[in-house]
Amino acid sequence: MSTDPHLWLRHKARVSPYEVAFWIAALIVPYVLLPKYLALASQIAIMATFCISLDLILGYAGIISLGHAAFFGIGAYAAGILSARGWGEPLSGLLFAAVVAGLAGWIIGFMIVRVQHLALLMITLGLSFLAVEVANTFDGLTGGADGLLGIDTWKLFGIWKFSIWGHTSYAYALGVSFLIFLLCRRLVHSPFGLTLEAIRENPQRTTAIGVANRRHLQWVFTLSSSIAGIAGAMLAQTTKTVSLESLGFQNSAEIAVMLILGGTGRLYGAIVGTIIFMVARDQLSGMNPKYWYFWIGILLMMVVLFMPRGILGAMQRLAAKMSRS
Amino acid sequence: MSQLLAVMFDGVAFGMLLFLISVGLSVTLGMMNFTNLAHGAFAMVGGYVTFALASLAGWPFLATLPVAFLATMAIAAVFERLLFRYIYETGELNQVLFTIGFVFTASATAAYVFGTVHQSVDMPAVLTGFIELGEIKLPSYRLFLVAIALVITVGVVYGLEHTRFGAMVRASVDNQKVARGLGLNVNRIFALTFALGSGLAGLGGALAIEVLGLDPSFGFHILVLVLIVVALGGLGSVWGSFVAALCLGVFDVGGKYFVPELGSFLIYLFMVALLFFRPQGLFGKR
Amino acid sequence: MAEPLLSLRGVSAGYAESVVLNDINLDISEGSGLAVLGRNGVGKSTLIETVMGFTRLVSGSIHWRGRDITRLKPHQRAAQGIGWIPQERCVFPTLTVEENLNVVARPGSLTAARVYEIFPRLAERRQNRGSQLSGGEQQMLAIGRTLMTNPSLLLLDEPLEGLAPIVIEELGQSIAHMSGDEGMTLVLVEQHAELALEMTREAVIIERGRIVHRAPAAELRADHDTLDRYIGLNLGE
Amino acid sequence: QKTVKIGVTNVYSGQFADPGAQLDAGIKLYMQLHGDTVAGAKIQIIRRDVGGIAPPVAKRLAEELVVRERVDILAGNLLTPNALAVAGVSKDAEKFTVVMNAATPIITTKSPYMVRTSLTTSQLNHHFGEWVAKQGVKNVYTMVTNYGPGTSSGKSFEDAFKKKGGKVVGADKTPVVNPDFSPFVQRVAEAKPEALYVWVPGGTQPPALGKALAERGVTPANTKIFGQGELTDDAALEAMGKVALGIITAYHYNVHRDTPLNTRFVKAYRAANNGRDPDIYSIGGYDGMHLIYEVLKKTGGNTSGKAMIEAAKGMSWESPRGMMSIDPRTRDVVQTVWIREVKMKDGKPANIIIDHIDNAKDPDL
Amino acid sequence: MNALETRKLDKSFGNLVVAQDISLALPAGARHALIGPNGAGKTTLINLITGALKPDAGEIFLGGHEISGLPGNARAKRGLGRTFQINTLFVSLTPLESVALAVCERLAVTGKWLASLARRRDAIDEAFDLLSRLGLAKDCTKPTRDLPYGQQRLLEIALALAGRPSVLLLDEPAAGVPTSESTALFDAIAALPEAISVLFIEHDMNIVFTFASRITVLVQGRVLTEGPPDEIARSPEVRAVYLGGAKHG
Ligand SMILES: Nc1ncnc2c1ncn2[C@@H]1O[C@H](COP(=O)(O)OP(=O)(O)OP(=O)(O)O)[C@@H](O)[C@H]1O
Ligand SMILES: Nc1ncnc2c1ncn2[C@@H]1O[C@H](COP(=O)(O)OP(=O)(O)OP(=O)(O)O)[C@@H](O)[C@H]1O
Ligand SMILES: [Mg+2]
Ligand SMILES: [Mg+2]
Repeated sequence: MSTDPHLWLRHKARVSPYEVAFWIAALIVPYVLLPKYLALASQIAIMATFCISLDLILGYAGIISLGHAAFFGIGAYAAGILSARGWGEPLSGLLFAAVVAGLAGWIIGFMIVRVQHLALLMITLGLSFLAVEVANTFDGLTGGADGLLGIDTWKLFGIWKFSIWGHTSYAYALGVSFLIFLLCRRLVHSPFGLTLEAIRENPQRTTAIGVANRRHLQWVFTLSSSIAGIAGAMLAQTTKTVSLESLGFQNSAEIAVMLILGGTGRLYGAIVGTIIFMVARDQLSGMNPKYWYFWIGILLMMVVLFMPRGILGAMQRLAAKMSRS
Repeated sequence: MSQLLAVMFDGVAFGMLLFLISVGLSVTLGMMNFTNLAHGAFAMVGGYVTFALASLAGWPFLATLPVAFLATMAIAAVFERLLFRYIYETGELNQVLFTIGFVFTASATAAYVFGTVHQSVDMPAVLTGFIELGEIKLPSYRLFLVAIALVITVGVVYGLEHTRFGAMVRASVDNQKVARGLGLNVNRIFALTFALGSGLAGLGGALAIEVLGLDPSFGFHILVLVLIVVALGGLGSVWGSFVAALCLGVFDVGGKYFVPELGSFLIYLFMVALLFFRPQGLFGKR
Repeated sequence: MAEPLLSLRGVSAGYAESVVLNDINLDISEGSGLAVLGRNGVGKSTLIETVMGFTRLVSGSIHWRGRDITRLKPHQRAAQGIGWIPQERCVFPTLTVEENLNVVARPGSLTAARVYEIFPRLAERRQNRGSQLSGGEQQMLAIGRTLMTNPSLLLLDEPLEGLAPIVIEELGQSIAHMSGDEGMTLVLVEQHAELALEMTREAVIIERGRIVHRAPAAELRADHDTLDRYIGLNLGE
Repeated sequence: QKTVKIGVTNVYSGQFADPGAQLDAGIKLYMQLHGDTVAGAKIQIIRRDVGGIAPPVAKRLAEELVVRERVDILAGNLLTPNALAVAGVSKDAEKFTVVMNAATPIITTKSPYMVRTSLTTSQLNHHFGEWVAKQGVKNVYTMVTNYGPGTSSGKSFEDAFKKKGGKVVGADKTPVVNPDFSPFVQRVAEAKPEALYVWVPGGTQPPALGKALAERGVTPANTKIFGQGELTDDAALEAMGKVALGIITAYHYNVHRDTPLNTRFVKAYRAANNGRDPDIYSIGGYDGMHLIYEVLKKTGGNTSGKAMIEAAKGMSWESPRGMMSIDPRTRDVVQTVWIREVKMKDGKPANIIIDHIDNAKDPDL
Repeated sequence: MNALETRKLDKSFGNLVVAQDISLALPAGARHALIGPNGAGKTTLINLITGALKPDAGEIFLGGHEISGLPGNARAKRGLGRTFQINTLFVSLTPLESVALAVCERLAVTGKWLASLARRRDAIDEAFDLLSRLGLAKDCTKPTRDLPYGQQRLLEIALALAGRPSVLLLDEPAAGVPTSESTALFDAIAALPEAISVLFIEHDMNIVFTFASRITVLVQGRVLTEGPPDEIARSPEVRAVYLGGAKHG
């Protein structure tokens, strides 16, 4: 076994050929092989981005949240309202959403970093319910329960229209997701990323070596909220809809399910989980619109029983086994 | 004055309903530390047992209640042996995923068997209407809920929490490996506790039909409420859940009465504020 | 010779992917005491955990009073009379001292009162939760808790760590009393070879998962060369 | 033979599964009674589950129905936010689209190819408000669910009522998820208003509210109670018992209305659905299919959005609910608003029609 | 000026007094042992000094500056290093990562989220050196939870040393480390730069009397006595409450 520490660490952070292949496939497969699935593909890319934002705080920093959709929704409303009020340029809309959601995350962060475990879970959940109620109350701004009306997304770079064929949407969603993924990938292999994992493992010890736990946690929470906001904004822009439910519990719970399904703390788990969940739902509910969730339930239970570290965890184990034998 | 009393009583009664639907969870999640989002599914099972017996087979409502408890317990015991026991040690995230999957499946099954329609059951005459105490009218069914809740609290708190068995459950949760190594039959302890908690869930579900109705999404429906109760009560303390449910009921009903504009915010505001200052809940042991 | 209380025959065991113990053969007769010595990480705890049934047994078998217990679950082994004190104490943090003791109690001469006699400190802290004890108190509780199961065989994995000298002395006497007068059998894993050898009659030394030396305790105590070689005790100084 | 594909985006799972199932049963029944061929084309339904209020999903499913399944017509649309999302697709893809339930007025303005066969909230409540004022009621306390349909119904009612000289003496909004109405009812009981107007969504809430009203003694005996039809559906009536006598509601469909067409419809519906009665969702789906069939007959099977919407405009027919038509200008539903009072019939409380407002349109469109 | 000083620290849990009027002074370069019966309040004292617990009264000075009001991590940043009596490690990280993290924190780069850890050669080299010195190099890329207990104890110390503290608080560092290696361990500690002050808790009297230049005896939250080793060893009081028979004399 090699104990050259540099080699080992570099090996851990290297770009594997599988990764390259994955992203090339993500670009090519929908356009070339499955053009009729572009709408689904763009929503998968968007939700995967959202899922990655949750992985940052849950998988790496250990902040369990059942209310992350609040930030997704805030981003969606930010971009949506901006557009409904007359500024439909998508990229600046994203930026605006990122700032608004990030700011919200930073403020909520003061609270989040002070609690753990079940209390954390319930506080995040409670906050997201409150977010829904606030949005419902300010229906002049948000459109209330009917959803926000009048979103109009301008052409991307002034050239490509967001049409129902989904070509632009997918390129846009994939491009933004990829950039965000790169950013997160850098983050998790940085000293900051390692610190987050250490805080998750043992906050007592990180304090003893001088780490300001709360500052780090609040920062990653802010960043993660901002990314969730970007994902929400993308969904608002590509579907031209925003509703209260985007902020709500079900959305939060679903994204958590996708993350755990794929496997936490490895970024690709978020992506794989999202793909599998959304494709399974699309296919199953297409086949059986009334009882499809029976099979989703079976899928979730099977994954826990047979792949306790998520689908990606199981794949890694398998790959490790094969490479050894 | 009498109005205030009536509102207070409503709050207490609502709190007791909350307690009844969550007491099972304060056993499985609170005592066993098993993140059991399937609690609502077992509550739904109990609800449908009562519905099937009362509305389809014509049993009197009261007679269905013990059956709802026992049948749910039996079903839970079977699933525990088949499935749940494998995930006690897999971490809370896996438990979340698994139990959500279970609720999905249970809910689809219920929709298939009983249809999506909202079901209700006929109440016996003694439980409809109200009892008049001076100027206040106390609805009979609510009085009944309060009474049952008190019985269950006493039973569970003294039968489970402060006994050696209760300590065994907590010991097994604290450290399964060591508990086994010291001779505790952790599997059996967990199976029993899980079945008991689920049975209580079933009973709660049966009792809740009258107020909340029953349909295949019942399991998701009550989830948030019951989680709030258990979190506020504190893990490991059934008594805590009782107090939390009571406070929540009174606070929520009273709040809606005095400041109805905040109606839908109240429960969440209360929870967020309380947990922020007391993260372990009112009587949390973990 | 009488049937051994516990015997390990050709035992190889380990964890998920690694095999730590190799072909261990060991007989422990009733009423005796065995010291298990060795450096860090040679597999002493693994040996104890294998007796309890926590590791993955690759080959070999384990017998208790002549019966094959290889397939028994840990709690069944404990019920047979094997008492285990884990190395990392692991008291139940949410239980009070009293509950920690009573929760595993089995009938026998060792009762909570007796444990409080051995460790008066615990009696004072009776209502404290496990998590609110000092390190040494946790160690006492871990020992006391296992005694409450009234075992015939006591597996002690570095039990003296973190105890004040005066407590060690008293505990040593109590253990000597139990193994002498009450016929309890001891397996003692210790870093403090000297102490361990005082409390036991026989000793084995483990090195990389194998038993590399066995001798009567008294003999080994005098055999500074062997101790030096395997454990690195410079007793000569 | 040509097939005409109808893509139905509906809700089949979750909290709204039941109304979704009823709507779907309406669609099925129509096809069962009228065959699956029309104008020489075979009708094929492709169902998609939105799973709840989820406009992004509704929109994607509608897009996929158009792009992947190449449907000719979009239908279903149980919930307003979903219907609004589908409207965008309807407009872009130029597909004839039928809103079979969602009731917020503006929906049909969002796509020129959209028609509605259910109701609009203001259609019922505006006319109801005027009617109540006309009965000489002077002041009313309102209590509505705090979300879109509730608040907009309440507002239509209040506006019309106030315009006719009535006064609103109190207004409460109840949370959407509301297991306990008692504090709100207690407030009403103390205010002792002349009349109470309530709006709650169908399902578990009407019986719960009914019980709370009965328990607090807020009954027509001392307070006139008005509401939209859900309030006195059969389950709620059963829960309230005799105390419901005298509650007055406005609705566009009455299961127990005694006309040959309705009787036949109800009988067939029960036969097909385990004895279950049809409700407003069923009738929305049923009439939606009727409209599609008639339009196809008129266009001779031409499914272009333009041809179909032109054919639909002004179409009128007798439905089990009564006479109804499609307003040629707004493409929205025009129908009779029935005013019903709970009275004893065959020894049981039932909704008995006491008045009606014909050709009621949405006042705002 | 003392490297570390406490003045009249008080702390109780309910009615259990665990620290009362504790005033302690460590000059620069001190090798100071803290002994006392189980439950005397030794660990509590360390927790008070590091900020893991809040004292009911009293002050703490580090290098002459009051640190009583600072949070734990700020005290660590000012040069207060510690180990824990009961392993407090990052069990799913590797020793290499754990120590590298501690070094990074000292270099104030743990906030850098766009930099690559693998490129911090300085931190990695330093971490690896430290691990090698403590004999942990071989398994430093295994998850910590798979290491035997003794090695985990050594990692505790590595983590404390990585911060290059000016005052080092060791809570039974040698517990679970065999006598041979614990000697080596203390040799390593003894070999630390003169300027570093060490306060250590230890029940093994061989070690205490070999390495301590001064000893404080704590009993029931109070300082029973303080003095040089030979004086303590002779004290009949200390014998009665702590040392017991003549064994470790
Ligand atoms: N849970 C585990 N999974 C994998 N390997 C393990 C596990 N526990 C221990 N090991 C490995 O097994 C070997 C023996 O460990 P063991 O704990 O038995 O040593 P020990 O002799 O008790 O050491 P110590 O004196 O430090 O307690 C070590 O190499 C260790 O890395
Ligand atoms: N959170 C707490 N609540 C109540 N009592 C506590 C708490 N923490 C510690 N104690 C008690 O305080 C006393 C002092 O504990 P401390 O850990 O400081 O002892 P110590 O001197 O380090 O002993 P040891 O040598 O056994 O480690 C103990 O009796 C312990 O039971
Ligand atoms: Mg060991
Ligand atoms: Mg200590």
